[in-house]
Amino acid sequence: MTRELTFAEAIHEAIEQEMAQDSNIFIVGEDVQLLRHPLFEKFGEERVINTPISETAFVGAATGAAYSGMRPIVDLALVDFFAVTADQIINQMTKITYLSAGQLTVPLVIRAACGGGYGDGGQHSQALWGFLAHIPGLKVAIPSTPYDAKGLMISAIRDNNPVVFLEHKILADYWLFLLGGAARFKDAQAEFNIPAAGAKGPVPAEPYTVPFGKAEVRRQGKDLTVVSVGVMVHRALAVAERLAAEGKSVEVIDLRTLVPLDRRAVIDSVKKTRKLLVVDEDYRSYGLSGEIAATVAEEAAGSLEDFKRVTALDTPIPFSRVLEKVMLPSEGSIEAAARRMLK
Amino acid sequence: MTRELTFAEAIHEAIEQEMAQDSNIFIVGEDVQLLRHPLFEKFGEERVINTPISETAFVGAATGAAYSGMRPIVDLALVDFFAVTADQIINQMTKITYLSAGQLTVPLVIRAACGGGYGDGGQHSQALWGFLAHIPGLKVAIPSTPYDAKGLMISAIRDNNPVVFLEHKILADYWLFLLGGAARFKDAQAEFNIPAAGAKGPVPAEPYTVPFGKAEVRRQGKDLTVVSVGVMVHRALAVAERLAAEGKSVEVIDLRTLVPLDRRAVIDSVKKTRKLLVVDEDYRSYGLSGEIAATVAEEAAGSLEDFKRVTALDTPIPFSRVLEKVMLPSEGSIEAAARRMLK
Amino acid sequence: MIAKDVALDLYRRMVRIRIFEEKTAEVWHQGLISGEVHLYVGQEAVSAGVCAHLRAEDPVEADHRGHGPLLAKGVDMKRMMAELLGRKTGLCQGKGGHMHLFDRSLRFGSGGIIGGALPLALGSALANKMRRQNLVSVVFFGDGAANQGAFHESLNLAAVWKLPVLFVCHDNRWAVSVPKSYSTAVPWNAQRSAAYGMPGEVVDGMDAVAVYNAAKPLIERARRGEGPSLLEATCYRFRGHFETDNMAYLPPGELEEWKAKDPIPKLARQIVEQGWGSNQDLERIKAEIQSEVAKAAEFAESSPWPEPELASKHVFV
Amino acid sequence: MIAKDVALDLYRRMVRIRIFEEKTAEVWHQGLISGEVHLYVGQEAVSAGVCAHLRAEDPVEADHRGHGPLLAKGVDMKRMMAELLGRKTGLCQGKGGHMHLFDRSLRFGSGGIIGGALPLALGSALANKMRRQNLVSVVFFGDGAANQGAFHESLNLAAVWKLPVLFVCHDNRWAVSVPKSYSTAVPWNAQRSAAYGMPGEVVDGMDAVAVYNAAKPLIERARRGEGPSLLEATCYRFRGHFETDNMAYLPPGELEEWKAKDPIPKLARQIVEQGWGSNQDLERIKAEIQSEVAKAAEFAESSPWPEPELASKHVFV
Ligand SMILES: Cc1ncc(C[n+]2csc(CCOP(=O)(O)OP(=O)(O)O)c2C)c(N)n1
Ligand SMILES: Cc1ncc(C[n+]2csc(CCOP(=O)(O)OP(=O)(O)O)c2C)c(N)n1
Ligand SMILES: [Mg+2]
Ligand SMILES: [Mg+2]
Repeated sequence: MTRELTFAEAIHEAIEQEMAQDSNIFIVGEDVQLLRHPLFEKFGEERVINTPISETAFVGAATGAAYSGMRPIVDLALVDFFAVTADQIINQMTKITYLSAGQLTVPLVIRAACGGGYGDGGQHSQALWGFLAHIPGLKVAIPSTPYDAKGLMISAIRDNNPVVFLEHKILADYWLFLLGGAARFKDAQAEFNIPAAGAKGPVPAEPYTVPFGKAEVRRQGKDLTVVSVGVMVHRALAVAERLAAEGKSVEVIDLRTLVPLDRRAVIDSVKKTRKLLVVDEDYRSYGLSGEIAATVAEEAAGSLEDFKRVTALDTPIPFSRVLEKVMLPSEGSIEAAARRMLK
Repeated sequence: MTRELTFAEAIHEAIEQEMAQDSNIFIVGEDVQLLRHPLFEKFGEERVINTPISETAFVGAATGAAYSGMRPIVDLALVDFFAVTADQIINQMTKITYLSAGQLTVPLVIRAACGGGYGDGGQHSQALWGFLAHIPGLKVAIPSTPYDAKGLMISAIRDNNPVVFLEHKILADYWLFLLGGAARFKDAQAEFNIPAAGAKGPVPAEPYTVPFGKAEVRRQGKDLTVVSVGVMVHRALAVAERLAAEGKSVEVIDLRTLVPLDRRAVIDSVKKTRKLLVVDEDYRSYGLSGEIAATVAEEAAGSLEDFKRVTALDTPIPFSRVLEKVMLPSEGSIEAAARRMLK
Repeated sequence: MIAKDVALDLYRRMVRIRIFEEKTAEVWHQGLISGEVHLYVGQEAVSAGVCAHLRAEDPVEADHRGHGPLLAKGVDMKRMMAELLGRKTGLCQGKGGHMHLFDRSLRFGSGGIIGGALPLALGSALANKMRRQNLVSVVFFGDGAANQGAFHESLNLAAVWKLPVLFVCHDNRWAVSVPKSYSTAVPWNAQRSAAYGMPGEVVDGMDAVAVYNAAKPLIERARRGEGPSLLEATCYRFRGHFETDNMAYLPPGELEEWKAKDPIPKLARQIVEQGWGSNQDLERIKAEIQSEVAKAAEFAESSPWPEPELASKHVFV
Repeated sequence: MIAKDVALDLYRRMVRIRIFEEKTAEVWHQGLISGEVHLYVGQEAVSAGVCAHLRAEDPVEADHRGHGPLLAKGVDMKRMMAELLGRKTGLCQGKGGHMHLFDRSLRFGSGGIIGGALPLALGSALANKMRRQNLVSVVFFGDGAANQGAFHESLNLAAVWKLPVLFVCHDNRWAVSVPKSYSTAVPWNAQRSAAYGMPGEVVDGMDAVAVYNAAKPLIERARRGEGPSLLEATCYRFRGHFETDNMAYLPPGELEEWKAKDPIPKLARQIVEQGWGSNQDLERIKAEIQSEVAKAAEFAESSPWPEPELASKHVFV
């Protein structure tokens, strides 16, 4: 049975269903008894555990619990806060399985909200998946629809390795209400350009998984390949729609996970279209757009005629929304780049 | 007047000369009164300041001192320890100038040793420049010769922005003695495959700068472009030498700084050779090799016939030297890749 | 006991914060300020009582709830409000916003990462110490921040280096929805100062005069080069964590109980009782500030947006 | 007072560490171990006195100086020495090495980032608490680690969650070349336990019996579910920070002064005086361990290297 759920409801359902059938799963983080109140009501304070603002301690504790037989879901609130606990993620959590030669495993999910577009300033709107995907031993999932949100979260919870699950604030409505004050606006959807298909969509009631490392072709096309992830997938689709009206055929690939990365999907598409545009909300250099370029160059250098990237600038994120719009990718900047490539 | 100095002596001379003529420069970090003993002797404890093992506190303190008029050099010992102070680097140090719209500036150098190849294990041998170069507002310098070490350090100290200066342990002899126990080995140079031209070389006595964002073509060639940084530049040169004997002409580019990145130098070379091999000691994915691929794809997609990368694997660094040799790039793996490309 | 002019100065500083913050809330709800705002209403006595001792050159660092310290330090409200609205005329030309307020002329900075400001305060103090300037750095943070590693490292290092720093902890009992009583293993963070061999005091942060008197010796001590100390001020955020906080997690009656201790009427009563001023005097102060705030809001709302090119400036200088 | 068998057990644990470490030094200087080694010689009484109370299922985390705790917990020396030599037969098949020793059968782990192990110890304790197993997690770290933010966050969280953890601080006076007296704002880290409302004690870490007696109630307390505590043991690293440390920074005489307190002869004297055992008994123990260590070294040196394919295994499972 499939119903329409919001992006946030889909994630909630995934966690609730998994927690109900595996008592080793617990949630730990700041304010989780508030943010995850229905889960707190259902599973109690033993399994939905509030913490002090001590990310190093509770992320490390989750790692230790994971290799001691539990399956923690760490609620990091915003991905920006990864920096205060970076050592526990970069040097502990993701190295222990390897350095112990598989003696210890770390089945753990880090859940964090990411992304900008609502004017929250430089330390609360970052994407940062370029950092996370560069860490060996860490999987990175970034859903763009409610269906994927549930399926990827269940895959993340069932995975026996550390997984970062990033939910974009433009898709997870409760974040826009809490941090963006969405309720203030008569038309919040317009105010934040919320993509309908990302914020709400059909989700099967029963548990299911969306496999890691399997990109989704959101739109078929033959003239240009656009590769993206998260909210920007919807921005790209909107642009493709507009260009289709002019007879231009744009293929849009949603990576869904950065680690593992579905290199094959990107390569096959580029072999067909010979043109590649990467749209990335993270900082431009030394990140996702580069890895996609390298992937194609390694396997299909010959077939790549044109490559561009529309990304966040290599600058911190400015507060003023007029500047934020310039700093982050937008339908405008994506369309401009696509048009140049389709000339 | 130019003398032969070791890599470490060159860095020391740069700092000593700059400290002598700018009393705002000071050094702060763990064990600096030991590690930088000659500077401690000369400038005293007011300007060579030991710290507790509190990287978050002293890196943040250095940032605060920098925008309060001082010019700190933070001695982080090993770049691996960046993770415990990542927030101070990612969210504070490198954002303050931008978010304050230039009201505050942060003239600061982070000096850190990096790199493996001496069997020191997973938390003490990392390169990590892929992370650092992904941070907007941070410059990244990685010298490969004593000449560049002095010139880049002086540029770093005189820069009005945060700069990370990475000295590779294979080049900075004192690190190999301290951490690798080089003194134990009859032939330390062979034990660690220390590149002569990197460990010791001609250095002018007077202060001079090596500009940021200006790559150096270490060897001219026409059949293949190899782009690298740090110790791997020397590995690439050794391979190029060998291949030259067979009439194969390999161009070797030493980037010297990752931020700013001399994209022009890479593009021009690839337009000539049409083949690009990136050699990177950092983790493979979402890092340097990708950024180089994107740079070429953006500006010269048409002229790139073949692209490969020889990098550290996407795994933590194993301790056993037989495994470390497999995990890190080596002359063997570089040569194999180059030969495939030159077929 | 304090002098008349001090009392009136404290009153003025508190009213400045209160009226500015109420206006900020109004403007935020109109949708003119994007993102979060964490208002200082209820905590005014803390910033007023501490900043009354500071010189313009004394550096101050604050957290996400930083409007109070900045206003108490005497910021130009026009440029502050313009920054909150993301305008070109703002303190940071709109690039910083509510959580990143920087005013070089006041040596003021703030940030949104909990605990992130403490190490920075050590830096300005270290610079001032090296330059033999007897200035004092003050850093304001919350009870929640006292459980971040940065708190521990910073207090220890400030003590080891004997830096002129005053650590001011707003003990407003909550970190978003998590009570201090749950997250902190000891009743008072001031007790933790013993772990760093520095003085630590708890003061009633709803009483401006008490804060003023408690901060005085600690700041003077730092100015004399005798090192850092920790001041913990009990207070309360009347408007909740941020403007979207429904405060459903609060125990019944707690908010009302604290609102009854409102520091502004309290000081007003003292002033009138002590004969330091009349109700008319106080009304005059309020009126002055009301118009200052109104002008600031007008200025901000009528200010231009930053030009798009600004987005790529100031990454490197 | 303690029982005879306890005394002999402590003696055996200490001698195991001492002889193993001396062999490790020898092998390291021969160039058979790559990178750094941080040896435990001089600190034996601390691990021996604490681990004597532990069960195999009690989790232990250690830092870069982790040989002592692992040996005291009863590791198979063969596999440990093989790991130090980077061989396939090692605890981690050569992937971990000296600073990353993991032994699942003993629930032991170690790492090289200062302070990094403390949060991990909370995790095993949390898991055990959730599963109602009355096990105790012990984490060993140095005086230098006590100035890392992770120390503060971990002690506070362990107290808030009332976790069964014993925090054991090796106070060996030095963090590489930086003296504790310079880096730590208070004389004793044990005092800091007051900042977390947990018991904190200082014990003579050169006296195995003293450590044993001091650890006993703290571990029993944790096992009863009464929460964490901090034990600070004064001790000294006779061989310096690592094998390349010339110790030039030491005050003259300090090393000799501490060597005079060597915990092994000290316990030997007690044993003989108390009539718990004769010198011959002690010599026999030494001889047994000497041959165990010799066999371990032989085993390690004659073990195969890991196959190259192993480099890319175990990233994900
Ligand atoms: C490192 C970090 N973790 C979490 C957050 C999210 N956050 C913002 S404010 C806040 C509560 C802070 O509480 P406190 O320090 O007591 O200040 P108050 O809001 O009570 O004034 C939290 C958890 C953050 N900004 N930074
Ligand atoms: C976060 C971090 N900073 C710095 C280092 C480098 N380092 C290795 S051991 C050490 C000294 C540790 O001192 P202590 O904790 O007292 O342990 P001890 O060596 O005295 O046993 C330092 C600074 C590190 N490994 N990790
Ligand atoms: Mg609070
Ligand atoms: Mg020590």
